Formats: sequence, C-alpha cells, structure tokens
Amino acid sequence: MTQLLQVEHLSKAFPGVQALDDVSLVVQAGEIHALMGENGAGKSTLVKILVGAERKDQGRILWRGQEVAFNHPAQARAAGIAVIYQELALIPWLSAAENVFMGDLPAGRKAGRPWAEVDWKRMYAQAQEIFDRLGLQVDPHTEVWRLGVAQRQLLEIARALHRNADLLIMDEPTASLTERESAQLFRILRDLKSRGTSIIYISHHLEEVFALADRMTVLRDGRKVAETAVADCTPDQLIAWMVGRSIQHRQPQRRRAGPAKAPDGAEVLRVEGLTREPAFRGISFSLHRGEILGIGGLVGAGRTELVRALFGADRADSGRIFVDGREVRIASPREAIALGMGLLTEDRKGQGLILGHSIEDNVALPVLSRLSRRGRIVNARRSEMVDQYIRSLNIRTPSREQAVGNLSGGNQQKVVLAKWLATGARILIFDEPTRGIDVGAKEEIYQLIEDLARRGVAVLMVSSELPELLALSDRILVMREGRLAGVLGAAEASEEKVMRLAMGQ
Amino acid sequence: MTDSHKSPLGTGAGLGRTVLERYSIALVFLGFVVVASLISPYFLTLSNVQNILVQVADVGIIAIGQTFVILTGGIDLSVGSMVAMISVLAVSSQGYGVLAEVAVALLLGLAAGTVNGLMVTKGRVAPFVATLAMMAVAKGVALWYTNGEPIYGNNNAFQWIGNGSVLGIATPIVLLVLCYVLAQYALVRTPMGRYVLATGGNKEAARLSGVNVTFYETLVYVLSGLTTAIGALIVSSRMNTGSPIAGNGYELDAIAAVVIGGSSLFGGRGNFIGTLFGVLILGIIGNILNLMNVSPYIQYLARGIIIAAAVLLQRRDRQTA
Amino acid sequence: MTDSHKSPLGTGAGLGRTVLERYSIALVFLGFVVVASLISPYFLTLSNVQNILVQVADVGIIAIGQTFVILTGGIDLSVGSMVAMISVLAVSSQGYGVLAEVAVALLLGLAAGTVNGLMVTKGRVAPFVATLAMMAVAKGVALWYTNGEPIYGNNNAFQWIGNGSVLGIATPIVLLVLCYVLAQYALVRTPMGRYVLATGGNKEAARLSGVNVTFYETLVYVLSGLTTAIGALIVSSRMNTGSPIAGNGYELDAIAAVVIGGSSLFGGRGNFIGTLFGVLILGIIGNILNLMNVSPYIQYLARGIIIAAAVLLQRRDRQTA
Amino acid sequence: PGSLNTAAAPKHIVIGFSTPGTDHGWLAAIQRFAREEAQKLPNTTLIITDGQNNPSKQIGDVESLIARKVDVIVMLPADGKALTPVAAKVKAAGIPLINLDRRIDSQDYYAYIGGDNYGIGYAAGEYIAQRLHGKGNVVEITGPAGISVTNDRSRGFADAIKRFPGIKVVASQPGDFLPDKGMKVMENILQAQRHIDAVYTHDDDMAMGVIQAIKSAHREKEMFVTGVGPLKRVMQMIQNGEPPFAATFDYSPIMSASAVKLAYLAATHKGMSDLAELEIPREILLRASCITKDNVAQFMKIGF
Ligand SMILES: Nc1ncnc2c1ncn2[C@@H]1O[C@H](COP(=O)(O)OP(=O)(O)OP(=O)(O)O)[C@@H](O)[C@H]1O
Ligand SMILES: Nc1ncnc2c1ncn2[C@@H]1O[C@H](COP(=O)(O)OP(=O)(O)OP(=O)(O)O)[C@@H](O)[C@H]1O
Ligand SMILES: [Mg+2]
Ligand SMILES: [Mg+2]
Repeated sequence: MTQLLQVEHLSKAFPGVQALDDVSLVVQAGEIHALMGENGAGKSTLVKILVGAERKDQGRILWRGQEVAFNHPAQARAAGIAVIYQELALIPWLSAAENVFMGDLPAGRKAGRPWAEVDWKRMYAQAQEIFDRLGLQVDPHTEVWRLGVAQRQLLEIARALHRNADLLIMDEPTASLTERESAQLFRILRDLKSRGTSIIYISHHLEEVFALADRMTVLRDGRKVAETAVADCTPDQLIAWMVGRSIQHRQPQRRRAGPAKAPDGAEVLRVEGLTREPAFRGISFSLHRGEILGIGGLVGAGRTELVRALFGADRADSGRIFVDGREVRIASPREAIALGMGLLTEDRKGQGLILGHSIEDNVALPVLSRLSRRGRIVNARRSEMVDQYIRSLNIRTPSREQAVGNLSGGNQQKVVLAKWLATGARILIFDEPTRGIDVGAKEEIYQLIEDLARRGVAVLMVSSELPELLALSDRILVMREGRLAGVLGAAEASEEKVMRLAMGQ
Repeated sequence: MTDSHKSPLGTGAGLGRTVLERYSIALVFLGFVVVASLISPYFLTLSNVQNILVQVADVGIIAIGQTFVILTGGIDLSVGSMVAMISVLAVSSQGYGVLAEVAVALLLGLAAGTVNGLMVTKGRVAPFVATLAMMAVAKGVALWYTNGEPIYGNNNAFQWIGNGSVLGIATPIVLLVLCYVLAQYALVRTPMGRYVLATGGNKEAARLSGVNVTFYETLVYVLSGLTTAIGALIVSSRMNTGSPIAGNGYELDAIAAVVIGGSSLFGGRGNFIGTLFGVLILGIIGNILNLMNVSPYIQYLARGIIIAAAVLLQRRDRQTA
Repeated sequence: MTDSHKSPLGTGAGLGRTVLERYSIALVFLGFVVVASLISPYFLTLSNVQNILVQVADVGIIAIGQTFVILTGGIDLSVGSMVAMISVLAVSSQGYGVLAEVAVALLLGLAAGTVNGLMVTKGRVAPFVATLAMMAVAKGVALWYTNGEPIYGNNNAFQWIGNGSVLGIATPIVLLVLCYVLAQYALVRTPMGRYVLATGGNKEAARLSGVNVTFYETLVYVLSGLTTAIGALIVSSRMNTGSPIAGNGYELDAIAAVVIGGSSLFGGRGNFIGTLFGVLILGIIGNILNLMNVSPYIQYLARGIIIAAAVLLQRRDRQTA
Repeated sequence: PGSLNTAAAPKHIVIGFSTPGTDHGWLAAIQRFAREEAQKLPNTTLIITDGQNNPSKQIGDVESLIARKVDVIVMLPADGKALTPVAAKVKAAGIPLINLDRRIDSQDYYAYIGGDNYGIGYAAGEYIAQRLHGKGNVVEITGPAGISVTNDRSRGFADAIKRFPGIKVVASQPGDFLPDKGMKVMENILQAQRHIDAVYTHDDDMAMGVIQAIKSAHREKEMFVTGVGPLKRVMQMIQNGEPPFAATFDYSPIMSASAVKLAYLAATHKGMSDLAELEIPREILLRASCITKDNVAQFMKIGF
C-alpha cells in the first residue's frame, strides 16, 4: 500500500486550549482509517486543518508524498479531498442540489466564462442519482431549510460522495441517522474502498468503527495515544485509550423491565389525537411520573415534529393535551415551560444554542428569573450553577465564559443538556439526546436520565439509536409516516420488533 | 440563521417560480397602479409612464448593486455620495469627450467600490461603518473638488445618455431594463449569482464548501460601485450638470427599494424582480403625490403610511429582514 | 449566523471583563484624546470637555435605545424624525407647564416606539422598512402640526433640562451618565438584558428556551422611543424651541456610534460601554475638526477617514457586523 | 478712501463663522465669499463650522467657537429660533455676534445683516403677476419644508399674488434646493399640468434642474421661470435671453463677505468709514432686487 496522506507533528492551540499537540498519522491508499477520541479530543480540528479551513501552528502535511499547505477548502477539494463537516455546513435558502454542488456548480455552455450558465439539468440529474444511491428521499429542488436534521446529514454525505475524491473525510456522518440509513452508507463506503478510495472516519459509535475500519488513530486531549490496526484492538482497549483509564464497554444494557401497560407513577401527560398535517396525525399516548417513554421510527417519521408541537414550538392542527389530568392549551414554549416541560431539540446549532454567547449565558437562559433576586441576576448563584454542570457533565472548556460556538460538537450537546437539566422540569422531552456524544459521556447521560426518572421526572425520549432506546425506555412508541405504528413494553421490545413496526412490515 | 423556519424567498432557480413567489409584491404593485390611475387621470398616460420609468432609472440601477450587496448580508451607504463625486468628476472631464466622461465615471465607481469591498473583507470593517466612511469621503471629494459649486455640461453627446432614445424608447429606460435583465440572469442562472447567495446565506458554510467568499463579498461592492456610476451618469446627463449635491438620499431610496422588494438585510435571500417592483412602487408614490399636488407636509405622512402598507400587504412570512 | 466561530463580545457578565473586552475601543478613544490635545491647546480645557459632553448628550442617549434595538438584530431609522415630532409637540404644550412638556414627550416617544415594535413583531414588517415608514410619518406630523414653523419656548423651567446644572455639572451630562449606567446595568445584571441579547443571538433558540421574544423585540423599540424622547427634550430645551427640523441625521449618528462601539448589526453582541465610546469618538472628531479650523469640505474627507481608521484600529476579530 | 482703515491693526483677530451647512450651492458660495473676504483682511483667521443642516449640531459648533475664545462670531442660523439660546451664550461670553441672514429671536446680536426672504417672495410674486398681466397658471417649486427660508419665500409670494385673483397656483411642491429633486418634481408636475405660464422657484441651483425638465418636455416657450440667486450661469441665460429663464432675485451669498467685514470692524471696535457713526450699524437689510435682462449686466459681479 502507498501512503496517501501523512500528518507529521501537527500542533494547534486555541485561546486556553491545546487542541492538537504533536499529532502524527498516516492514511494508506484504499483504507478506512478511524479517528477516535472523546468529545473535545481534537478530531474535528485535525480535519479542519487538513483541508485548510483552519490554520496550523506547527507540523507538516504530506499529500501523495508532497508537502502541502492548503489555504482554503477549495484547494483541498481540487487536490482530491472531500469532507463532511461535523457541524452541518449547508446554505438554508438554496436547493438541495445546489448545496451538493456548492463551490463547483457545473457550468454548461461557455463553461469557464464568468457569464456561463449553471447546467441545471445536469446538476439536478446528478443530484437525483446520488440521492437515490443513498436512499435520500428528497426532491433535489427542495430548499434545505425545509429538511430535517437527518436529511441534512444525508445531504452532506451526498455532497462528499459526488466529488469522487481520493480521500473522503467524514466527521460523524451517522450522528443523526437511524440504522437503516447507516447501513446504506456503510455499503457505499465499502464499495468506495474497494475502488481504492481512502476514508477518514470519525464516529462515537464503536460498533461502526469495528465493523468498518481497517486501522485507527486515537486522540486524547489533543495528543495521539495510539495508532493501530482495528483487528489488533478490542473495544475495551479502545475506550481505555480514549478516556485514559479502563472502563467496561458494554452495549447499553437493558436497565428496565417495566410492563407494557400500567406504569406505577401517576399520569402527568396525556395526548389525544394530536395532528399536524402533513407531519403526523392522530397521535395519542400518556406519560407517567418516573417513566421513560421512548419514541422510535425512521428518519422523517414525524417524531421531531410531534415533540415540537407538544412543546408549543409549532401549532398543532387538532388534538388535546392534558397535564396532570387537566386539559391545557400550549401555544408557545414559554407556556410549556411554565407547565414544567422542557425540550432538548435535535438541531442544537439552529435551535438549541446561541453560538456566539457563553456557556454561562446559554445554560442560565431558561432559569434566569429563578437566579435573580429583586430583578437582579445573582451572579454568584448563576456561576455556581453553571460550574456545577460543567463539572458533572464533564464539559471540556477553559471556562464558563467560553462561547459555545468554540466548543467541540459533543461538548455543545452537553451544554444543551445542562440547560434543560437546570430547569428542573417535571416533563423532559429529549430529541436525540446523545447525538455526537462520546462513549464515556453517553454512559453518564444514561445515568442522568435514569436518575431523573427515579426522582419522578417523566421523560419522553426520541432516539434513532435502537440500543439506547431499548436500554432506557419503559415503553417505546414507534412512529411510521406520521402515525403511531405501535407501542412496545420494555419486556417485549427488541431491535427487530421496533424496526418492523417502523418499516411497516 | 435564527429564522430557519421561515419560508425562503426568491432564490428560485426557475423564472416562473420566481414570479409566483413574487406574486404578492406584484399584486401590491398592481394595486398601486389601479389606485393611482383612479386618483389621477394623468397617471396612466403613456408620457407619464415613460416619465416615471426615466425618473426611477438612476435609483433603479443603483438599487441593483445595492441588492447584490444586501444579498451577502452587507449594506452600501455610500452610493448617494458616490453619485455626487462621480457626477462632478465625470462632467469635469468633458473636455476629453463623452467617452472620457463615461470612462472616468466607471473607473471611479469601480475604484470606490473596490475600496469598500476591501475594507469589508480584508479590513474586517463592518459594512455599515466602511461605507459610512466612504459616504463622508466621497462627499468630501465632491465638494472639495468643486468648491461646492456645480459644473455645467457643454457636451451634447453626453446628454444622450439621459435624454436620448433608442428605437423611440428613452435611453435611461433601455439601460434600466438591460441592467435588470443582466442582473437577474446573473443571479438565478450563473454560478456567480448562486455563490453570492450562498455567501449571504451562510458564509462559513459557503467557505467550507469551497466558495471564495472573500472574492464574492468584495465583488458585490465593486458591482455596487459600477451600478452607482451608471446611475450617476444618468442623473448628470439628465441635468447636464456635475452637481456636488446630486444623489442626496439615494442610499436610503435604494435600500428601501431592495427591502420592500423582499430581500432580507441578513443576506441570502432576495432577487431583482422584487427590487424592481420596490423601485417602481417608490417612484409611483413620488409621482402621484406630485401629480395630486399634495402638501409637502402631508406628503411625508402619506409616503410613510403607503410604504408601511405596501409591505404589510405582502404575504406575511416574507418579512424577516 | 455565519460568524459563529468568532469570539463573543460584550455578553460578558462581569464589568471587569467587559472593560477588558472593550480594551481596544477604549485604547482607540484614548489615542484620539491624546492626538486631539496635542493638536489643539483648547481641546483638553475643562470648558471644552464639558462642551463636548453636553453636545453628545442627545445623540448619546438616543444611541442607548438604538443599541437595544440593534442587539435584537433590528434597526431604528425613525429616531431623527421622532426628535423633530417630539420637539414641536412637547414645546407646543408648554402652556400646561414643564411637567406637561416632559409628559407629552415621553408619551409620544413611547407611543411611536410601540407602533414601531408592533409593526416589526406583529406586522412582521422588516425593521428597516417599519422604521423608515415611521421616519416619514413622524417628520410629516412635525411639519404638518407646525406648518413648518418652529415654536419658540417661553418656559424657563423647561430650559433647565438642557442648560441647567446639578451640583455644578450640566444637566445633559448628568442625564447622559445616568442613562448609560442604567442601561448597562439592565443589560448585564437583569434577566431583561440577557433576554434581549438572547433574542438577537438566536431568536428561535431563545423562543424555545421560553423567552418571550415577541415581547422583548417590541420592548426594544419602545425603549428606543423613550430614549429618543429624552434626547428630544434635551435638544429642544437647549434650543428653547420646538423645531420641525431638529434631529436631522441623528439616526445615522446613533447607528454609527453603536456599530463603532462594536455591536453587531446582526444582533446578539454589543454593550453600552462600547456605544458610549462610539458616541464620544464621533463627538471628538466633530469638535477637533472645528477647533483646528479644517475646511468643511476637508472635514467630510477627514471624518470618513478617521471613522474607518477608528474601526480598523480595533482588534480585528471584533468586526463582523 | 477705502471703506476700512487697515493700517494699524495690531491684534490678531479670529473670526468664527458658523454656517448651517456647506453642501448646497448657495451655502457653498456663502463660505467661499467669506473665506475670500477674510484673506483680504490683515492678521485675521477665519474658522468656518458646518452645522450639517441640524440646528443642534450648530449649537454645538457655536459652543465650540466660544470655547475656542474667538474674537467675534458670525452666525448664519439653520433656524433663527433654535439658535437664539446659544446667541445669549455668545453674548454672555462677551463675544460680539454678527447675525447673518436668518434672524435670531432676541436682541443678543451686535449687528444683523441679511437678505429679505419675505421680500424675495413678494417681489417674485409681483414680477410674475405683472408679466402675466394678472392672469395665468403658476407653479411654485419650494425649498425644503420646515425651514424659515422656505416659509418666508412662500408667504411673501402668496401675499403678493393675493391681489391678483387671475393668478392661480396650480402646484406647489418641494424641490428641497436640490437640482435633481427639482428636475424630478417638475417632470411630474408637467405631466399633470397641461398649461403653465410661470414657475417660481426658491433657488437658482434647483431651478437649473427645473428648467432641464421643462426643456426635455420641449415646453420652454410655454412658460418662464424665476429663481433666487443670482447664479452666474442663470444670469448668463437671462442675458442671452435663453428661455425659459426670465428673472432671478438678488439674494447674493456675497452678504457673507459683508458679514465678515462687519465682524472685523466689530472686533476692532471700528465703524464704517463711509458712515459718520463710531460703530457699525445694528441692522442691514439687503434689497431683494429683481434681475432681468435689462439690469443683469450690473449684477454679474455679485453672481456665484
Ligand atoms: N474556534 C475555536 N476557538 C476556541 N477553541 C476551540 C475552537 N475550535 C475548537 N476548539 C477547542 O478545541 C478542542 C478540540 O475541539 P474539536 O472540535 O477538534 O473536538 P472533537 O474531537 O471534534 O470533539 P467532538 O467529538 O465533541 O466533536 C476543544 O476543546 C474545543 O473547545
Ligand atoms: N417544511 C417541510 N416541508 C415538507 N416536508 C417536511 C417539512 N418539515 C418536515 N417535513 C417532513 O415531515 C416529516 C417529519 O419530519 P421530522 O423531522 O419530524 O421526522 P423525525 O421522525 O423526527 O425524523 P428525523 O428528525 O430523524 O429526520 C418528514 O417526512 C419530513 O421530511
Ligand atoms: Mg468534532
Ligand atoms: Mg428527528
């Protein structure tokens, strides 16, 4: 095998953070190389430096044996490197197809001249082709703002695939995908590999890495701690490298075994015939004190829309909602919060966080009035609360004053979590709570959710990760095409049963 | 973007679709025309329609550059003062012939636009401040060069730009239509237009996708300088004067037209058909108030209320700038 | 927001931190003071410093409301015309005593601000257009009510606002300081301030966090109306006249001060200390150019160049508005 | 003998000149004439400030001049009433104030010199009415709404034509002293008015745009235009009999030169040598002469 990419002694510091510290790695032609590490270990930073989206402090990068220093992502692309960024980099007001081809829109006649027209026909046709290959059921003309997070993620993948690159870098491509889409993606990646394409693959799903990758590099706190063939490594060993101590890796174990019908706690939330066309219709269920109710389904099944409507973020067309047995009208998130509800959104960048603001401001936002005395924010109380969450969720940051936009993806997710934990809501709705969260932290978050339930909080959890859905839920609602396809008790639920309901077989 | 759940606007690839999306402003425009022609019998005469089109030509063309700038999320406050600067410097070069006048105008516009663009992209100065500075500088140059006094034209060829005609249609109207066709084509048909929209829609995403955002963000200010130069040529030629106070307040008119036309001041959304309707609506308001001889005091009131109404009448979800 | 990876600004909780973050504009300001006092021996005299502070008081206070509006990502173009409207209507009520004048001013400001706010939030009109309409309407009301003639004041108590003093300090200066202290306090120490910032930073995220974004977005325009009323009282009192042309161009000065002070026109970033420095820098530029006897034409040039320089000299990563 | 004895001027004189703005043709000429005059005066510095058409900015300017301790201040107010309080401050600082053109509303001036805006309007009204033999359609293009210049010129005009019931003002619209705005407004009016006999404009500079609109419509034979200036260019057209310009009225910015000269005399405690008085007169009101083809030659030298 030939060495396609060599990274030598790469270092990069941000104010207060040594993101990369003397990292070296080699990617062979035609291999799938996994890049592993905890949240904030420096994986995304490494990727950005490779393609010239971020400047390095020190080190060399060799591409096909030649030293390169890309100043701009366009140069990396021209050299044959395609990237899927972790933070979805799409332009909301342009069409899906245009986003796929952004940066090198195909010119038709008079190509090369500034007034040459975009070859729309070819562009839409090619986009459609890639979408089909990926199983992305989206009209290429659709503007991106209309798409859900999972669809956007697939769109990012489509964008990287069409480039026919020699090196494909994927930063957590499956974070928002359900197993079906992931499986589709893996087929494509194996196919690409067999045709000689190299892939750098970043993921917090260890199973994926062991199933897919040939070799891996492990980062911890910006330093390389291991580079090995996947075959020579076990999950436990990998985790030990990542977190710096050894903990047991296990598939999330089934923790609960409640019966399907009558959970013990009092009913806190009941939904009857909730409908919002075209996303979902006739949804009825109830949620009890101390219960964890999972919602499963395929991408686009309407789960996100359902919980948004429940929370008053969107208006429902019809249906009734009861809290503590009393019927309520929830016209805005404010009213939902007043009723003791909280919603962790799946789109953390667009809806969950104010990226330019500090961790402190973000976490304290929903509880400011509680942190105030006589109309004045008690700074000490606020700082103490925020620091406590930074510690307990292990948010990697130089200080609580860091802008959340500067945090790694996983740490951003933890900030959103902290924000909703701080509200002390009685009904917590989590939409994909562990998206982009590393193994160690995931375990902690599961613990946290269970603790919440134990303390009597009613939890509604949308998740595309079947193991986590199965492990945590007392009951699982499965949605298909906007309808309730079925309810499974923890005892009877299995991956296969959920998938069946979700796919309508 | 905080408003990611609002509906998109006018970035449509197909023209048909764009017209449909612009439906509401077109309807508002038609409403204006109907009301105006009911109010004044002179309004819908051929000569008055020509008159309106000629009158809006300068601001209309300047609004094209402004639209490009606003599509990237910027703003160009300097266009009004630039009209004054270009007007006096172009006319003062009339001794070298009409081509020299045109060349001076275009070069000045391009130069000032380039400075604006570089201040914004390389200097990282907020567009508002960068072009505010240019506004003061251009005004200073115009006044200082002329000592505050106008330069009268003596070149008949030059007058053709503002007062001549092509196949019976007044030259400013021809220029106006030509510029709009070109701009809309560039926006919806060429990569350049899509990249400008992308830059305004999400600069970081565009950059990561390999769009040279620095280039396109600079380019829009250069284009604004260019269209301002054309606008300045039209006014100067129409007055046959290089006036250091020409273009007073044009920046506000141009920006208002763009925003009334549905473009978002946050960038990424908008098109030229909307801007053109915005320009026409503003032109009609001025025309009809003059035709009706409305008292100047009431004119201010009326203009304010009409502008608010024009925008309120448009489909609601449009308005998020 | 495309600039999500830029460092945050002025959202700091602690005052110490805020001052540090504003370091660069404070430095630029100090630079100006040093240069100005070297250039002109009159600059650093007590009377001239008082003079500058009194002169900037009206725009300075108006810039507070403007800052609030800009923090939410909006803009208020109507403040200049509102000064005119409030000026004539307040002074015309002088027959009922100074309290009536003050009450009329404040009520008018609040009312006009409320209309602006509701147009933006309930009417979904772009802030630029909504306040542009109000700009025309307010000017129309001022002219129409007075028939274009100023109303001369005859109430001595009223003059105290602009020309009196408290413990030896001119009243406008006292008001200026008071308003800034209150505003900065509200911004960094009260939930209201944080909600305003959050609304500007990411409206959807703020809404989903339970912030009543409609309320706060309306509120900032109301506050802008209020500070404009205070500014209008100061000008009118200083002129002892209700003038329908008072406040001409204040909107541009106020917005410029806010942006020079480091607030982003996209919302979510900024603070009042920056705005105050912006106001003072603009005030010093005008003052020193006058003291130095620079020709008015060159003053335009100089002002433009100095504004650009002031912003270029600030730490770079600040400039993304 | 010259009007002014400059032989023994020992002291250095600083004259502050506060203008309401400098960007418009007439105001631009005001500052030019003032500057030219100051250059002729011995040991004299002239400081010109620009109020940017904003009375409160101008108050600040005057305060700056007081702080600068100038010897004498010439003030052309943006608005006479609005600048009245600051005139009191000038007086309190012991600085003589020469009030130029727009009157302040108190006695706090040392001397006043200015044109007669009401008189201009009145004279224009009479001229137009007489030339039309008391019958015809007249259009008025005014200055910006809300300033005293516009109000006075309109009122004088209205009062003059009141006596001629056959004169109809068919349109009165603001051109804001801007040539391009004047042109556009006139173009619109021409659309609505099928027959116009005369156009009374408040300003020569703006009138240049107005006549451009008339010429483009090929209606220059139908009507005549009057202005206020006198702009040299306008006087040339009057002299050459180029339609449609028929007359303009003297409101020459050269009055600023006189004001500077008065300021110099005030600062040096002198009188006008052509008068017997020890000090300069308190008030000088300039004549609103009508400039037509007949007398245009003699006005050429005060044109701008
Ligand atoms: N622009 C920036 N400014 C300051 N710090 C930054 C910036 N970008 C990244 N960092 C910091 O650098 C470190 C590495 O971040 P990086 O995004 O590379 O982590 P990661 O390994 O991709 O984590 P995750 O799995 O959560 O995505 C983090 O501590 C992060 O906070
Ligand atoms: N604005 C829209 N226009 C058209 N279709 C939409 C729009 N918004 C959502 N949809 C569709 O509505 C359905 C429900 O989407 P939603 O995001 O709620 O699904 P989900 O189950 O949460 O899946 P995921 O979030 O994993 O994508 C999807 O089919 C989606 O494509
Ligand atoms: Mg990452
Ligand atoms: Mg979802």
